[in-house]
Amino acid sequence: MFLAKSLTKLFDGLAAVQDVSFEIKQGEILAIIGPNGAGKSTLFNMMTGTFKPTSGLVFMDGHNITGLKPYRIVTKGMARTFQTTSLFDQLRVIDNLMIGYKWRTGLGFWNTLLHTPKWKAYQTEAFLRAMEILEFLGLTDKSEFFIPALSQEEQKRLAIGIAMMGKPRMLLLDEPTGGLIQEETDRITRLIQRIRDQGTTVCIIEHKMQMIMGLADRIVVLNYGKKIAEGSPEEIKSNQAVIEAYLGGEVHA
Amino acid sequence: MFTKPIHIKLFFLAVLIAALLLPLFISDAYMFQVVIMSILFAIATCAMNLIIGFTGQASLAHGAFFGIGAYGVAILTKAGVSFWLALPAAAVMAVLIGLPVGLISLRTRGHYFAIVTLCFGVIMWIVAGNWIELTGGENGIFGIAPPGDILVPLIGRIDFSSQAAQYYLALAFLLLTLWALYRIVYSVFGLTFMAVRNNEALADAVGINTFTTKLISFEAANFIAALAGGLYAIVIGAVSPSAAGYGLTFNFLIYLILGGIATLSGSVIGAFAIPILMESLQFLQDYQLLIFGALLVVVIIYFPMGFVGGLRRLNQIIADRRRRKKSEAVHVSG
Amino acid sequence: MELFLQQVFNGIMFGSTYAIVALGLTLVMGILNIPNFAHGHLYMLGGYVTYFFFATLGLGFWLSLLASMIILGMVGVVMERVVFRPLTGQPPINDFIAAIGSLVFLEAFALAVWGPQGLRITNPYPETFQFLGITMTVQRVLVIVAAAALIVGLHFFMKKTVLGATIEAVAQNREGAMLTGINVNRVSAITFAISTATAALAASFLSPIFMLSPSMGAILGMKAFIIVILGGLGSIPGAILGGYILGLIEALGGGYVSAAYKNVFAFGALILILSIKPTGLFGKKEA
Amino acid sequence: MKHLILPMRMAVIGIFAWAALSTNALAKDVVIGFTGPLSGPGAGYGRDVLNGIKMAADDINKGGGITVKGKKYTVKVEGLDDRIDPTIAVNNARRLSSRSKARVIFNPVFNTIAPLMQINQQKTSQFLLMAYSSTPKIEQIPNDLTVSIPPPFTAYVNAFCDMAWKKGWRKGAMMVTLGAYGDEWREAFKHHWEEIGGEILADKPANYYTETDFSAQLSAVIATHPEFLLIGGPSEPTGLVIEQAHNLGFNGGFVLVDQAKMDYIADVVFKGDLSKMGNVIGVAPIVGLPSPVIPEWNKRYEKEYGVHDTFEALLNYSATMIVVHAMEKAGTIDNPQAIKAAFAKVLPQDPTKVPTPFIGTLGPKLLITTTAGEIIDGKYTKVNQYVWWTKDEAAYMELLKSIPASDNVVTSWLPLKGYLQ
Repeated sequence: MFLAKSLTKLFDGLAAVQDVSFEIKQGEILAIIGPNGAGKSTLFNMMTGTFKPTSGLVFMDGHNITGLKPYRIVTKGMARTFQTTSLFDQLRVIDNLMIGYKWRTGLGFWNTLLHTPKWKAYQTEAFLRAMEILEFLGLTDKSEFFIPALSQEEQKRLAIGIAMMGKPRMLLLDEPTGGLIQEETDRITRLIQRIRDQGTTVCIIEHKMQMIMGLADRIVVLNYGKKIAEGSPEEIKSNQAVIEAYLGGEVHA
Repeated sequence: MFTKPIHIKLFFLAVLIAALLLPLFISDAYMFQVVIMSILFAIATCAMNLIIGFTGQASLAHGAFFGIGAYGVAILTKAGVSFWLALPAAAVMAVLIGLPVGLISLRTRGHYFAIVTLCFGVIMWIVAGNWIELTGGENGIFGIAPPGDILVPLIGRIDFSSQAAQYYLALAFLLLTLWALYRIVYSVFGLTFMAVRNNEALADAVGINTFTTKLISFEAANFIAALAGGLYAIVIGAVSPSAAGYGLTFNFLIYLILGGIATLSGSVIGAFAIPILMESLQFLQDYQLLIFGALLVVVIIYFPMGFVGGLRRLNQIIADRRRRKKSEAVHVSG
Repeated sequence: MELFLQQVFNGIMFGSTYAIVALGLTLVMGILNIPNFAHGHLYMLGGYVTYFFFATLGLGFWLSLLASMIILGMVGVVMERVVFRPLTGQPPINDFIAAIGSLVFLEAFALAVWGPQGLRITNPYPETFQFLGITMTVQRVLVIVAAAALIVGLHFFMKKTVLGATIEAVAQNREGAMLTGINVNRVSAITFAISTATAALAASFLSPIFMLSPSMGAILGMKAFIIVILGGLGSIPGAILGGYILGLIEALGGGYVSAAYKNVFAFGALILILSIKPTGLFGKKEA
Repeated sequence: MKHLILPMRMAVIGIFAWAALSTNALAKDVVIGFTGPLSGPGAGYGRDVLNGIKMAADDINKGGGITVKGKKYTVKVEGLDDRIDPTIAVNNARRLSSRSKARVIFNPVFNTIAPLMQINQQKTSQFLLMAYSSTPKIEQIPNDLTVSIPPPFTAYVNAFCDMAWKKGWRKGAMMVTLGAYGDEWREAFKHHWEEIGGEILADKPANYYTETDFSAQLSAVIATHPEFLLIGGPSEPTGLVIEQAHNLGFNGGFVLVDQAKMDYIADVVFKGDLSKMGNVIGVAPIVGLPSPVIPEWNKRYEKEYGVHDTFEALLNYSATMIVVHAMEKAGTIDNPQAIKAAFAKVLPQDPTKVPTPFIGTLGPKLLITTTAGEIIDGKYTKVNQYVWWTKDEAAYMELLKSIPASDNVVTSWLPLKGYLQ
């Protein structure tokens, strides 16, 4: 469903990502891994429109979405989260979620000002969707909370929830468990699996090898901006280039 | 999801009734004047709140758009156009002028946006002082007649040169502004403004066209500011460059911040409290501004979220504490 | 041609003043992230303090200049401590309001102490001479030379001294600097002191040429702001270049086209440059 | 949202508490109001006006106050700062008329005069507006309760042109202050100067309020090699312009617009050294005025207020005298129409009592001669005094009797279009 074709990004002439191609298939969990500075986030940002690739193309369902602004890419069915937990921390949980649904509705200036029947319908629709997601996240009782009152893990979940609001067909998660302890990580892992079980394709960047090995269907490995391996967790575990890139033991850490 | 509890609604109803009856209690032309002007400033401050408070873009051209409304009404009514037509026309003019300004300045962010809009504001102010054929230069346009009498069923003939009529006219526009802002702010659409203010990258990533959102907010603010300016033109009866100056922008900004940024009532409270404070400091004469300047610094240090923001924060702390206690109790029992 | 050269000379002199004032502001804005809108009023205060020492106490010009710089430096420290440090962590717009409060206070203070009438100190170097067919006064040349000296001095200070390097470190990464054990509060105070002292220096050099009045800081402060943004927030070369550009635009625009719209050229140039480069001439990519 | 109740309640309480603080003037006072710039740009000008009003009130009170219908009153001056902001000016005027019961209010800037003319005839708060602004625009707004104090600036334009022409100057260049006043001045001057056959080589206005270095514009105007420069705005910066022009090598003369006062510039900017000013035409130095009370008045004024005296102070002093004496004659302190109507009964003023005596009224205008002076070779010359409102020689000769004269003054007739009666 998603295709990246020889993506390259140069910063001041230096290649952060060089000639990376891969595919994401409907319904799978694909993980992108690599040591720090391998170009994972840059790649991610090119996929979601934050950066424009220096060269290369991005396709979603066969449509060329290269160079589209992030807010346009969302409408193509692809949603993302950010590495550092990114929320609207001045707003309540429920508000955070409803914002994520706005693009699906016609809730514009005039509808809102005049409270048209359309407005009422959309507003209710957004609310119901938010309640649905809250339940999915297990945050129903916190809907009126402001963000700082949430735990680290709850915030991570909410970030995923916001991305889910717009009913994306593909979800891109940037280190969804960064900074969490094992127990919390497990809970988030289960959440991701449930998302996939609902039929949403997931692409994930992660550091935690153990978690990835258990979660991902396929893995793409980057090093120094280049793709050095691609395959199932088992294949990756035994891939010489990957082991070297991680200085041997770290893969199993 | 955005409804208010019943006692709050009753309270606002009481305030509304008090506002409607106020002219019966003010016999003094001076206080009346201060109140009328405060209403006009409150309208402009509410508009500023939309772009600065809710959308987080520090537009410092606000005074200039107020001025466009004032000059628009002055020029059109002088040319014989009815005030009731001139006012919306002037406001639309502000939106049209705001379009290129917004398209250029919204490309920048943060301090840069503030300064670019300040520059636009200053340029419009200079133009107001020098385009003599259109604006009358520094002398401005004077002898602007109040709107003609209108006949209202049940009430009878309204003469807009009286302070009471001006008061109700201004009040009607303030209520209209608050009504519109209330609808916008407490809605999913309004949430997108706050989303842009709070986290532009995330807003972008969840499908919000942040540029358009900012532009809509900017233009809505300009429209309302121009309405306030148009009313100013007929209440004061003369328009000169000071009605389009950056001094006005700073005043609105002070009302906004001290009243409580990003709260609907804060703008109104600020726009009433500060001019009244300034008036009551008149007895200090030469030391009036000395004291005011120092007060401003002290207040911003101790009440960074303004008056309403401070109370809201207090409320939140209490609520959080109560909630925490409750959840602790649940844990114990469970 | 003579007229043109004369305008260029005037533009450079204006630009020198703007450069010094903007330099101080860009330090505070870029390093401490404080939009100190009262900077022009500190300049005004510097002028009055020089007047006090020169005209009221009868000290010589250079001594008065030094005294003014020291006093304004102390004012800067106090202002940082009392007004801006308590605002750390609040949104920048609050700093802006506090700055407006400060400038209202400073202007009212000058009005209360020195009155509304314009004051001026007698020109210590009123001699004129001809150069390339244009008329110059020694004082004006002095302004240009002093600005150049200050710029060079500041450059060496930032690049060659430990303190300068520390300030730069704080500018680049406040948290990081704090972790390496730099006393950020002290650096803030020192930066503010340098900023206000340079404003006093500019005011001292100009006070023999210009009239002092309590409201003179407003427009200069605004221009300094514009220059800082024009050059790119926190960029020292940007502030210097921006200052000279603004000075020349004003002198040439004011002399050849229209004085009424002189400031329109200046402010318009800023809008033009920022619409092409949204973060200024020397700005970092994402501010 | 409970938290909103408190602020609202406090705001309401605040409004009423503030309303309760109304301060009524004491019964035995008659209040003369003033609103004008006392801070910000124009503060010096506003203070001069207020000082003149205050000094008149002091002088009246020293003489035992005024007697209206057998009752004794002390004159109290209440001055409020409006920073030339129309909103504040209107607030101030409302405050003065509602709270302090002032029925006469002075204001010295057209930008604030115009909005005040919008409210001074409202039945709830009538007041007589004493407008100190020389722009003819005031007379364009129909208003029965406005008096304009200074002579129209066009009278000065004609007088200065006349003097400059007689000196043999033909080619001039202009660098007048920006703003409404400056715009009107340079337009009027250019028009008149070209009408009598002169030439204007350059016109580069400059902002005398915010700028202090005029070298850019000066170099441009001087490059056209004029014989004289028309300059001026507030006095201090005008002095700077003279100095900077000399520094730029200019040797010609100067004509000063009426806002700039040559004696003030000489004393304050050049520390009394007239030789540094070159040849100057402008409003007459105060010491040259014909009234015998001038020197004593000067001394008192400067002692009392610590600043150099100006025409603003003088004319407002005289105008205040008219107001209070008119109150006595009208037998009322709170009927502005009657007070204004009684002006005719107290005019002309006695030159042995008032330093700048007004002669009469013409519509909303008080009449006074325009006085122009000159500096030649570091010395003041005789003062020229012009009568500008009589329509023929005979009326002028008739009027001469009530006009103050001295050996140092040359009086002549210079009819001004639009004002002849």
